Amino acid sequence: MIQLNSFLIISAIVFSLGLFTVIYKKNAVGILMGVELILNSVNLNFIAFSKYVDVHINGQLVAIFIIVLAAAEAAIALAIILNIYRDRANIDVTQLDEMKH
Amino acid sequence: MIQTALFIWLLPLAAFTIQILFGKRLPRKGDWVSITAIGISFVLAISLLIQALTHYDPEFVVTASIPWIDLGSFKINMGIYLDNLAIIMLMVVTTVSFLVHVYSLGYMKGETYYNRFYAYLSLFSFSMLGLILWDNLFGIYIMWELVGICSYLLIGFYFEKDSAANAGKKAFITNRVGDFGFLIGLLIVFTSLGTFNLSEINLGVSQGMLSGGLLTAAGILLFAGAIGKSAQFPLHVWLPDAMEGPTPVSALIHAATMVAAGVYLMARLSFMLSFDAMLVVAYVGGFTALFSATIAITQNDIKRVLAYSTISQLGYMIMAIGVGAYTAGFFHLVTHAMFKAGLFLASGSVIHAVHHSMDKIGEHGDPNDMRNMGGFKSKMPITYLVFLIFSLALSGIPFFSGFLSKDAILGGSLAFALAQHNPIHFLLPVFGFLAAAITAFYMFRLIIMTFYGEPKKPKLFEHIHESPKTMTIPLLTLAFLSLFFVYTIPSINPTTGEGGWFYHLIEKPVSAVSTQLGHAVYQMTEHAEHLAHVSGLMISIVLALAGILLAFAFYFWKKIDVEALTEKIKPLYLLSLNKYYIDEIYNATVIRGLLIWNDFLSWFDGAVIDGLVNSTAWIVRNFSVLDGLFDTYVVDGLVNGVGSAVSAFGKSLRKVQTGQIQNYVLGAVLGTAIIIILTMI
Amino acid sequence: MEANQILFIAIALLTVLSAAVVAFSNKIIHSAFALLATFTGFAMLYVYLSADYLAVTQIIIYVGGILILIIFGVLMTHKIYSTTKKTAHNSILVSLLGGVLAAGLILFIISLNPWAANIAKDFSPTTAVIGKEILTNYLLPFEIISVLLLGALIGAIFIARQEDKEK
Amino acid sequence: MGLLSLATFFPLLGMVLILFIPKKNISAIKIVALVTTFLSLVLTSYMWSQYDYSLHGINMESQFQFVEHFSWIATYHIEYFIGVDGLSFPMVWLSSLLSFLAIIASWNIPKAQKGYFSLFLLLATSMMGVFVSLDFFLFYVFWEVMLLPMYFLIGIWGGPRREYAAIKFFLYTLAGSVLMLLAMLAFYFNVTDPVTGGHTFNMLHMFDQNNHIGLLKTFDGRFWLYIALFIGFAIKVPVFPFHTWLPDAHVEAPTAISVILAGILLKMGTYGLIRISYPILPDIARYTSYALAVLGVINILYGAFVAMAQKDLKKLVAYSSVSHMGFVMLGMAVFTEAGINGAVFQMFSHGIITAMLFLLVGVIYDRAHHREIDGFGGLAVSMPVYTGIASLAFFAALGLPGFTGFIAEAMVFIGAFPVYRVLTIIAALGIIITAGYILWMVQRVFLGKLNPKYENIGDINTRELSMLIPLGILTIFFGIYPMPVLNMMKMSLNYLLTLIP
Repeated sequence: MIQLNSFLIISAIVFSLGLFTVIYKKNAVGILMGVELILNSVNLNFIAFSKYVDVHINGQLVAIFIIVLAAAEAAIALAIILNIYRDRANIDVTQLDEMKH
Repeated sequence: MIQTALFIWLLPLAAFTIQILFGKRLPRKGDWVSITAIGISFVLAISLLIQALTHYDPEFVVTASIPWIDLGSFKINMGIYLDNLAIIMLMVVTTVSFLVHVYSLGYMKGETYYNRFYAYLSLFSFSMLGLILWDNLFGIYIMWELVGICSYLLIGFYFEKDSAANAGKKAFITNRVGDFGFLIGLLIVFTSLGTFNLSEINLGVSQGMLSGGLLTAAGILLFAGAIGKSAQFPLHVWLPDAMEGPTPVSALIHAATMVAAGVYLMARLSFMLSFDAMLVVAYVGGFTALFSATIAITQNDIKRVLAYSTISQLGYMIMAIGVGAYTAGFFHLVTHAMFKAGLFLASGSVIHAVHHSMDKIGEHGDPNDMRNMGGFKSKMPITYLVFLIFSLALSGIPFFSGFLSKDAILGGSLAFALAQHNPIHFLLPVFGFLAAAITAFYMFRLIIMTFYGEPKKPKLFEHIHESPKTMTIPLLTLAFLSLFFVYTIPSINPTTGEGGWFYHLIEKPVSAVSTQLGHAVYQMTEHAEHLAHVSGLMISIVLALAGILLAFAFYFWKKIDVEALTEKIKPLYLLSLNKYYIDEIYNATVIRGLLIWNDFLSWFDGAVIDGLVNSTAWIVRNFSVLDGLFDTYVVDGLVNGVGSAVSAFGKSLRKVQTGQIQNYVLGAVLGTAIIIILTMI
Repeated sequence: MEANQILFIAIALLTVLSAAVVAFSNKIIHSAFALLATFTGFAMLYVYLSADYLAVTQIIIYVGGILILIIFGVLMTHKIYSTTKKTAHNSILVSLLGGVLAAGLILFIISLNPWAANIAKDFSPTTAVIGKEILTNYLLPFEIISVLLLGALIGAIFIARQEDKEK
Repeated sequence: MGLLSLATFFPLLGMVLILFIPKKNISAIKIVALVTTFLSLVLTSYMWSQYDYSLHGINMESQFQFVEHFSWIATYHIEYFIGVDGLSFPMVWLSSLLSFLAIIASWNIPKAQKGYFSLFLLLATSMMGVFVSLDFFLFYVFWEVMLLPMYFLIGIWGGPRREYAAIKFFLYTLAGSVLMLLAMLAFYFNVTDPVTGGHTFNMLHMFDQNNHIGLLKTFDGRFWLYIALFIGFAIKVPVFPFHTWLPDAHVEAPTAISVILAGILLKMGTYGLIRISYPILPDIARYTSYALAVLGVINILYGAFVAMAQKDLKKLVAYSSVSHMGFVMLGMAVFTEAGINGAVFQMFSHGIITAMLFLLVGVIYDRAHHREIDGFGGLAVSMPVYTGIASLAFFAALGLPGFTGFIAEAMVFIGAFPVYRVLTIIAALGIIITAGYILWMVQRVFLGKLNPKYENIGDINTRELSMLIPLGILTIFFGIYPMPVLNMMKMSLNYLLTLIP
């Protein structure tokens, strides 16, 4: 049978890849993708635990909420990215550093 | 008796107060006030003398005293002690004082501070009489100093002349040095005997409460007071300068009365003089006699000659007391008072005359200088006659009072020397006889230079004229008092005063010291005394005549060329002329030394002590400056330092905010990783 | 058990590799499309976990919705000349440090996982249970999330509108 | 409100009155000042007539006269306790007299008369207070209050270097009084009040040896307390090393103030020693008597020598005060009847004589506006009356018989000779040097050629005469017959000697 750990390992790997993407990519959309990867790995964890550990299926409910959130977040993020793009003709994150000291 | 004595004493004081307060406004400037006062005292003194003569008892004593200061254990009583000695002294002082008062009418006429002169004369008479009458040493000391201040005032009478002011100051300070000795002697007597009263002291000493070295010390110290007052050797410098004062003053104070106070004191205290003290007294007296006689030879100022002669004669009296010839010493005091006062007054009338003639011819010179006198015999017959009598008396020529007293002293000193087993004491009679010869010489040198020979300044000579009656009458009375028979009334023998009333009244008091030591200070066998007396007589007459002849040879017959002789003994002559440079020595050592010492102390006071005070203030002030600096730099520095460190640290932290969002994510990840690792360990 | 096992491994590899492509590809479009594979991989994994409703929602929302959005985003925001000019990513070393560090930590924690040996429960349909749960225990989060969605929608529209900015 | 308090606080009343008078109305101010000090003098003279000569009153309250004893600050056992006896009454009478004369002397003070007279009256009260107070705290309060007006009087109305002199005077005396404060507190804590058992400031309890506890039982404690007190008083006397403030203060102070400063303030030092140090620590007094005698002799000679080197007349008189106070110290140090009576009588007589001297200096200064001795010359010609009075005063200072100065000095010598023979002989040298510097100064100022500058210098006027005549009469009268004052002193002082072991 498939043990809980394998699922945890998969979500761990995908989580780190997502994290890597967020740090690695200069393109704002790339970062968005990374975030999506992280969220998905978290969902996987939730669902894995609700399957293997939890008597009840709370995990899956939380996963649902996360998915809804992810959708809303992606919408807002892209709206912002579009605005930035309209303003500065590129969405290179390293140049968006007006918040510098 | 006591009331009359009190009257005699207090009248001059009353005159003084009246004179000082209302002198200017009184008619004739109040001179009559003083004269009447002293006149009454004079008459009262005569009455006292008559009473003493009627009693004719050497032991005659009247005393009375009242408590003055009473502090429980420490008591001082003040009273009068009236015995023959005091009565005769009263007589002397009042007569001379009265005559001087009369004489001054003429001499001081027209002086600017005429009234003040008489006030000072009265004050002086008061203090001199007080000195005679008091029955205790403390009282005598008080009067002693008052007499000193009067002499200061009178010497410095012409205070506009710096020399007079200086002389006054010098006189007072030299007297004060003497008084210092007197005070210490006084204290020794008081601490060991607990009393100042003379009779109690006599009792105390005879009971041996004060004896040995301390007694001698007390005696010598009290004698120091006499040295100061009677101008004996070390402290004689003030008397010649005191001639700055008007001549009547010199006559009264510096011839007859004040200077005699020292001798009077020694006479009063002779009972307590131990043998060593007597020796010191004798030698100081003898040496002074010879020493000042040698100076008198070369002086050219009449009053200076007389001043040194006074010092010399005082030396005689002190020597007499020293050798135990008590009555002779006191007798010489009385006779000397008369003819020396006379001499001064006579020289005063000469000076007065010269002064007036100088004013007339408009010449400015020193009226006292004998060198521009000469041949005054014809112009001033009375003054010349009187001057001659006094000089003969002073030189010790028979038939004059001076001879009686001086011869007695010389005889006494000879007897003393004979009685002593130690030949050294023959020095005293040698001093005496030598001085006698020199006295005769300089007196006649003076007479010749002023009265005989031809006038050295003819213009001056015309205007010389005899002094007015008020001046010549006192001179004549004094001349009369210088004749011998006045003192030897019951016996006419001119050679000795033994039979006289004077010798009868004045007995040598029993020396308390001898009773204490159980043996007489020295025995004088009857025979030795007589022998000494006769031989003394012979020698003194011979020497006096020799002196006179020498004077005539030198100055009248000009046998010996005076200038050549002075050239030959130039150094000796200069030495004597300049008074053995004693004044200069004193000035150089004592006075300048003192001034330098004072300046040093004053500098010390200013620089060192004030310096200390100011430097502490300086140190405190600088310390506060340092404190301020420390405060601003160190403490503030610290505070600012912390501030800047924080801001520097903050600046370095700012770099972390790169604006790159991905760095922050990375940072967050690293942070969480570290935290997890830490919790794991 | 082999067939099931093998299938599971295949699906796992699919998701992980596509995630790796998303991460490492230089062209943003490639990573966008790789994302599609990752999402479907996850859906399949959810099936393994008997979370049938979730697998479906995953496919609908993620693949149907979010992925499309991202692709739109990618297409609308890059011009031909801009993507070739600059390197599209930061220094690989630093990013790798972050990723590897996270992976290491999580794997270490997993190793401590006490429930490793649990066996899976049998399959049972979860939709009805989910529906009941949402309307009973989770009613409050459900309402909040709906309000949130509404806010997000309005916000997105407001941010992205074009016209009145020019005026 | 007993007689003594009235006499002491009358000047204060005057001061309050003056404060109400407007500044411009100068004559009114002067009149008020004059009247109040005169009334104070009348009171003290009346008290003298009522004085009971049989009471000695050193340490027994019953033996004191005009006693007033009220509780002042109960919590700290501080009482308003005043009274007089043979030791203090002569000085009380003298200070009231000198205050009155000083007011006349300051008749034509140029500026700020209102301030001057009010401060002066405050000074007069505090002076009197020091001599009458028998409670240590009260004594200390008066002692400090006296400092303040003195500082301003010298500092504002003084001569060219007045600030320096005023500050120096103030700080010097203050340093002294700090030590005194320490000693006071030590006594406060180490003396048990026989009645209440607690601490006490009452001097009479302090005098009683068996009230002493703690520090006052140990020799060292007593010794150092004595030294502290001694320094506090020594600065005031002034004793040799602490005297440098005196010449500056005198030279810069206006005439009236130097009269008070020399006439009264200097006596407070010696008065304090006799009133406080001797009865409380008699064994230490005996132990340090030789040192005090030596300091006294130094004072006499040092004062005389430095006086001779002075160019400024007022400084000369100031140093002469140092020298005469030396006699007081010598007299105090020997514990014989003649000695200690001589010392206190010298305080009284020096008060009178030095007041005359400073008034005389004031007279010339008002006319010639300078005080260099060599600047004058031959004043006897143009100012005969002034010269008469001046020579009288200077002869009194000289210690000439017939004046109080001589009596005091003679008694000190007679008292000191049996105890310290050599020291007294050295001290006796002082009379020669005193004669020296006074006569030398008299010669340079009064005798000799008349300095043309002072041709028409006006002779002494009646105002100045009215000050000098009473003092002159006093000096002569008590010089001839000192018993009225001595009778008063001897009762107390002879009794005090019985206390010293």
